[in-house]
Amino acid sequence: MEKMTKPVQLLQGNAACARAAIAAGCRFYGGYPISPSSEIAETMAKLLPRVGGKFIQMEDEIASLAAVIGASLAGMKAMTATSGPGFSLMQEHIGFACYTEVPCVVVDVMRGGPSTGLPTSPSQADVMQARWGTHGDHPAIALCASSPGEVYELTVRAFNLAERLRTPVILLLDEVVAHMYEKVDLGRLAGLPVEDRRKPKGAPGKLEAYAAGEDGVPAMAPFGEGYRYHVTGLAHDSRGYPTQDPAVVETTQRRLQRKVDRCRKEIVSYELLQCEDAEVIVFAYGIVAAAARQAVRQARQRGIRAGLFRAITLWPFPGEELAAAVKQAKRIVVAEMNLGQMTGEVERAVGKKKTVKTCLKANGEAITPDEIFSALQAEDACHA
Amino acid sequence: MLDIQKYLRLEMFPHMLCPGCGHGIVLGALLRAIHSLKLSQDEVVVVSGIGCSSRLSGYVDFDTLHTTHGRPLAFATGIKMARPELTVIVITGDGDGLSIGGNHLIHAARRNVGLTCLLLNNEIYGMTGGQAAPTTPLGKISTTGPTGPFETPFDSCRLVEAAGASFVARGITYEPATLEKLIVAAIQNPGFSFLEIISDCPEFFGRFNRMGNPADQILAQKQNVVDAKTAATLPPERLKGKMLTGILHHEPRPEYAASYQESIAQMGAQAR
Amino acid sequence: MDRYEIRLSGEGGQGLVLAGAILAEALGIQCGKHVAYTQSYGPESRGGGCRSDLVVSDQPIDYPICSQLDLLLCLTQKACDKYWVHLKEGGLLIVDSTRVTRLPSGSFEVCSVPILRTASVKLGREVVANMVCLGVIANLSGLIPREALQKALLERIPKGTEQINQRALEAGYGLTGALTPAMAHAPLP
Amino acid sequence: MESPATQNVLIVGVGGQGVLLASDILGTVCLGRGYQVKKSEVHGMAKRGGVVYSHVRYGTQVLSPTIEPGTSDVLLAFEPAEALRWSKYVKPTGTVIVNTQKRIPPAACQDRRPDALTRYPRGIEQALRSQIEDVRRFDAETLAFELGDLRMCNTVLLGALSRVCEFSAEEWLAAIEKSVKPRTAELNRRAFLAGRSVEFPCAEEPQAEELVFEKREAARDEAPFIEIRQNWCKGCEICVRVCPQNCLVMNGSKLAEVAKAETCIRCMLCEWLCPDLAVSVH
Amino acid sequence: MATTTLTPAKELLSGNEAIARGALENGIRVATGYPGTPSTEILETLARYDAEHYVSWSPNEKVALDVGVGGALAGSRTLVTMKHVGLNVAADTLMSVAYTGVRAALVIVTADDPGVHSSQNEQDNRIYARFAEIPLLEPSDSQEAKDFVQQACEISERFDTPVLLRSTTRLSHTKGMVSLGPIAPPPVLGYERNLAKNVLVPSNARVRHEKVLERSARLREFAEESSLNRWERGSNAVGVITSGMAYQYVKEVLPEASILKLGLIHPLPLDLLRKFAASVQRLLVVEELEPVIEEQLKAAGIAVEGKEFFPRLGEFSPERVRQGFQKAGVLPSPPKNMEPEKGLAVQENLFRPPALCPGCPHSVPYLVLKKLNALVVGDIGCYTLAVYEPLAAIETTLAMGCSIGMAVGLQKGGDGARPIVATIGDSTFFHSGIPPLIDALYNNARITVLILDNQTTAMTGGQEHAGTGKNIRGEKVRTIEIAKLCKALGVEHVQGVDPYDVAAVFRTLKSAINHDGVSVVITNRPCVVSPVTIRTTPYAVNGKECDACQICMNLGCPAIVWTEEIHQGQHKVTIDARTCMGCAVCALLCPTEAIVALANDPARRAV
Repeated sequence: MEKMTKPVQLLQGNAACARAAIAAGCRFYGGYPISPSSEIAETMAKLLPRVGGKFIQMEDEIASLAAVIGASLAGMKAMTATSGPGFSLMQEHIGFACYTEVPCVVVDVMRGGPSTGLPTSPSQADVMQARWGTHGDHPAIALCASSPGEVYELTVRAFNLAERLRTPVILLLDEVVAHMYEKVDLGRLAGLPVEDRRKPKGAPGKLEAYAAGEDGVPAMAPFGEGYRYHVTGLAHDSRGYPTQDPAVVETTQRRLQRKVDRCRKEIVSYELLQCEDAEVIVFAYGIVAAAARQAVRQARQRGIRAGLFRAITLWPFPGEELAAAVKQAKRIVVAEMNLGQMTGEVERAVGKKKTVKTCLKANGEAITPDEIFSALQAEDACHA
Repeated sequence: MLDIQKYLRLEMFPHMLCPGCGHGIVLGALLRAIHSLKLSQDEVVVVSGIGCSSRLSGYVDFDTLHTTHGRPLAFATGIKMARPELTVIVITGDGDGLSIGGNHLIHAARRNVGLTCLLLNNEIYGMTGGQAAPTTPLGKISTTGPTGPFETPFDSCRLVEAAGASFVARGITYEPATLEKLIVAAIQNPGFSFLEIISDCPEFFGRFNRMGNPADQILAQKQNVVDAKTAATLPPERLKGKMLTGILHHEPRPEYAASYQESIAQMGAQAR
Repeated sequence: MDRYEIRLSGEGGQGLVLAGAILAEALGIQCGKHVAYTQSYGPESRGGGCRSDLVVSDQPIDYPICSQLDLLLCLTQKACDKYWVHLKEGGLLIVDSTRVTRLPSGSFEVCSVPILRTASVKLGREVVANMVCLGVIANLSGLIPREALQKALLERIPKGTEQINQRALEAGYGLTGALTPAMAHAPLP
Repeated sequence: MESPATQNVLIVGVGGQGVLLASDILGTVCLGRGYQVKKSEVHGMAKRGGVVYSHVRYGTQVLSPTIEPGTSDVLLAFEPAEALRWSKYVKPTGTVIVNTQKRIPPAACQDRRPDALTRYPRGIEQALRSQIEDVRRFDAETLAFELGDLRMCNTVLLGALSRVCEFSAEEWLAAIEKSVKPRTAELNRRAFLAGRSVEFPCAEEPQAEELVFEKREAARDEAPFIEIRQNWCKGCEICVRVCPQNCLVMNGSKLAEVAKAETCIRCMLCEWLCPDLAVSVH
Repeated sequence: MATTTLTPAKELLSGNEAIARGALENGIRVATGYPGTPSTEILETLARYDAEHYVSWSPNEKVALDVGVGGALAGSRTLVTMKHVGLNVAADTLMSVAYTGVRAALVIVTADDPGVHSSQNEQDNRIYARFAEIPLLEPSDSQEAKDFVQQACEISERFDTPVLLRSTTRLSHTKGMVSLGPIAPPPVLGYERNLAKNVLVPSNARVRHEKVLERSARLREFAEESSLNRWERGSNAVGVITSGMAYQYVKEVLPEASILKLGLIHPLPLDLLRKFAASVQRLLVVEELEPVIEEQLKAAGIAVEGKEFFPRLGEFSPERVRQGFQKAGVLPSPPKNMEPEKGLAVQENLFRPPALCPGCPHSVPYLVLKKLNALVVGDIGCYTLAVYEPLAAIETTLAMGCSIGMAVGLQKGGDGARPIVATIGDSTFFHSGIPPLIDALYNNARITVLILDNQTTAMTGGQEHAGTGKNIRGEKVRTIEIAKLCKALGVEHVQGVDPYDVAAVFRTLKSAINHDGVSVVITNRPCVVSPVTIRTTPYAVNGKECDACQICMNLGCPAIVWTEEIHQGQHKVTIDARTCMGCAVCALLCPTEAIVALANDPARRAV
């Protein structure tokens, strides 16, 4: 308890995530061990009961997210954490949570893949899975941190967005960020605002559980408090009852999209480093952005007008913001620890007039500042 | 006399199950059981998976959760953990609960989390049109086992008992009053309660296997069962090929969510 | 101070992760520097190898991964063989004199000391070799004030083991007592 | 007017109780004495739960094989209601020996409606005593069961009969041995002797009760009302099939319909077994 | 029971046993018949004797008589037995064999059923004797029953005529003392070719009819002298002409009267009767059922009284005969009976109709047919009892083998509103079910024939038949398989079903009913009481679980009765373990776990 209250602490990324979750009001964690995310579960197992929360280790990732959704329906802020293979298993329930509008936070600590891949090595190859891993259409919100301190901040934000918009929010970390220790100023972060889901107004009665107002987000009643409503993964109407009426189905689909779209500005965040006059701008996120920052400094020292666009929100993709940031730049280097998953998004955002190069690495090692520096120098892409 | 309509979402009726589907009988028995336990509608949560049986959750006026295929127990575990005071009832089918959800079933049993799991076994995949299930008896026809499966079906009760459930029972839809009593006993058991209910699928299983109309099928149910108390007194040759019904195993042990809650209290923390 | 990279390497069970954490705590929290501390994980650690990396800087650290080591501690021959190439020009290699017998040569300084034997023979507990390491590193690198290290140590070790760990730390200082930080850069006899 | 020597014994019971074997044995006993014997019965329904009787007449000359009402010396009844049914055949000075174990025919319970008579009366003992003084009632079945086999009941009753007939125990036992399977001879011997040694009255006499056929009482005042929500019913036929009272039928639209509400006994099976929750019994 | 090994001088024999004994003592070599209460035990008794004679069950009475005629023509004394209605079946042969005559004796036993104890009517077969112009003998006790067989044989051979020997239920089933004689080995006269006598082409028949009338004349002469008719002199105030069992009642009730006891009922000894009439002041005929004697006497101009005092309906008894004499003023009227009304009410309410046995395999099919709203055409057999509540499924019962033909007619003439199901037993099917099934097929009827094959002739106590694989002596013989037979006839839809499997019976009957054409369903469970008792572990009711729904009671199983315990206004039930056969059908029907098998039979204890 003493440690929790010390303002500045040396914290591991995963531990920061757990601490932040509790600070954000998370009181339920359901998970299944998988490297390199396990310390989140371990920390939650230790800390949650101390604040009256519940930790449960489920039999697999599918069950984990199911339990999380169940707990959330019962009124608890809830999360799970996993890594690539487990994240794949969770996809169905991410879709379920989207469609049934159950707030929850899913942390994916990315590791080398595909398949079992490189369990203890970093990767960024789940970014598209975070967007398109489920079937069907629905909006996705995914945040990506590049340091333990930011893990803390984004975890809180993930909960806030989930609760505000009644939707699952994905927090993408990578092995390096998850495992590294940094000084984290808990004193400062304690002041981060915490949002809670909106409960229906008035006494329990017949609840039109999925009737939403202007913001497209229905008020959410916890189970067990007399509202007695139905939740189903089937296409449903505003009462929550299954329907196949095309008009009703379409209305719901559009509302789900709209409720996120209209908050896009609040959701999207990014960081710019010396972009104003940059000729070449690195697009990076997560741990790669840390290397990129060093590379940009190196480049500037060598007289290259380099800049960095660090995406913090990956989904919705900060396309407009990127386009604005690279307006004056000639070249964009997309650096990511995969074979170019975000490159397409970047190309789409910046338009055909810009040269988009890549600095890609998918072998389990982190991209180094030198590698990005080389890419900044070179006309051609650097495939590290 | 109980007017069952009190517990129904009337606007959802008539329900979507086929004529004579045994699942509707289970629904009635469940509601009567809840009524006889004097549970308020606000303290009951019904969770179901995917399949015909799992559609039942939509028809009852409680907090209801119709989840994904095979996973209702996991969802329910989250609910029970979050609110141990609620009566959480899980309705699943043989495919949902034993095939895709088999892992969740054994773990829920092992964990002894306080759920009442009603597994409606109609020996086939009904919703998808009559494919072989892990419970399809040897030699019975299905669309994916046109000559009958060669796989031995599960005895779900023995499976779940072995997995550590504190209450295991089996009922049949032809015995609605007995079924009601079994459901009551299952709900009263504080830990994980498993009740397999032999139900009928007239539309597929019955039709494929020439079992006559729904009324024929329901009458045929008792042919295959012996209640456990009687079975204990009968010689083995009379039990050949028979399934046991009634309470097959009841050994209460600490319930997971309550135990967890207690440990929280011991830490001096305040729950929720 | 600009970016300074430290790697502690050896094998599982030698306590190098904890040592790294104490070092990070001491530098980061006690000395107020920026630190980024990472460790090796998973099969690598079970396979025998163990590594913990620390980046220290007065400025915020852009990139948290070690690539050009200022200080490399190796408690096994295998670790030494694997990592010495990452040593920066003019860097410092500290090895255990009993386990590392084939020393690499390059434009760095090497310090070979009986860390493990000191722990097992002198202190009677081989598990405290990590604290001996910390003493050696603190003494030779001159990065960390003694008090900061002691405080960080108390912060991180299990209760009841303070005395033996403190003694081990002192032993580490003692092992290289003759060598001043300045001298550390001189080749040892 | 009839031959004073002719003795009449009427043995009555229910199919399956062994009435005919008992009368055979009595006939054999009489034959052994060199008496004329006639023994009359009607086969056919004997195994079908129906009434079984056997007239046994013996003496120096026997004409009619059947006994006239009011002239039987002994009525050996294997069942109380049968004793009552045949009691008018017994002389007022005659003897009734009756096994007290009832065989209530299902037909007596068939009418399940309120107000229906249960067609098996109470107060049989009293009614018998009002006609005949010497009524010897005892639980022959329990005695037989305790000896090891319920089916020995008829031999136990013969033992009781032997106390009012002129023949010696030896004569009876010889006839029994001739008539039964060798395997059961010893058991039959014991059963006979057990019946013979019963002293009357052998047990506490029941309270005097008026002979009465009870009316069934309705469980509730209002008549049952079966409601079928036709728009919920899918016509699976289960309710029609299970209704023990056949209240329900399938109508022209192949949906369940109430045909005979008045016969409903509120057993609830239709409601409980309706998969569509379309049936309510109020 | 009569035994063969020890033959004491006297034995207690029933009328039927006595007839059998008579047959043995008089060299009967061929004995055939079809089971029918109250005639059945005659052949059964004969079959138990280990002698040279041929005994057989035929599929029906006509076949039995045909066999008998053949036996007689072959030169063997022959006995053919049947119940009264059986003679209707055999009447075709009877009427003509009366013309051809016999070679060796042909004695036909007709066992009538006054009082309709176990039949569909109470016809008086004495009339057949007049109809066919053949002699009829009527014994009045077991001794006579035996003795009359001898007389019948002698008359038959002396007058070259078949002879009817009439019994009644009371005679057949009453045991009396019989003096036994030696058993004679049956002689064989040998066959004699005689086309003019044995081939009834019209030209021969006309001649034979003449011979019949000649024979009758000779028989009438014989009757006047025969010792079969006995004048018992008594008071001349009242003379009573009587026969058979009625004779015993008359003797019992009016011992002092003058009695002319007739043993030969046809032809009547009219001269003797005139003499008797003249000897008494008042002449009464006491005859059971039809006024056969009375009318002939009146026709002959003899003044008699009879049916105005003695009922035409039902069986006689001493009290009914007494009442007749009272009515006639021969005996003083009795004092008014005390409280007859109360007594009547008790009798009416003491309800114990015969029912299908516990474990009877017929129950479920009728339970099902009722639920299927079928128009069930019944036949003759145990299953006729399914007419009673609660099964109450059968809507017609007429005569042997009628069901299938009637079903065809009901379908052809009906509105098609209800499925038409003929239900017929295995023995009855062999008896006379096959030709109508052929009719149904031939004329493309849309009916279902449910053959309740319990592998015995159950109603009469478990006789073998063509489908059981055994003959009357219990020897293994060819089995006529009903299913194969039906298929061979061309029935396309033939299904077997286990009648204890309620669902299967529903399923099978429904599919049969839905078949467009003739469908046959055959049940496969044996009778549980005949010829052997099939009793497995009994079932019991766990009163705690019983919901008093009474669904089990719909089986009409005698083992299931109410208890005193009431649940929701209804009696809970219990099973009488003494009578339960363990068929388990009630347990299958029970919608709770209330009906359970008992591990140990409580009715029996280890001895």
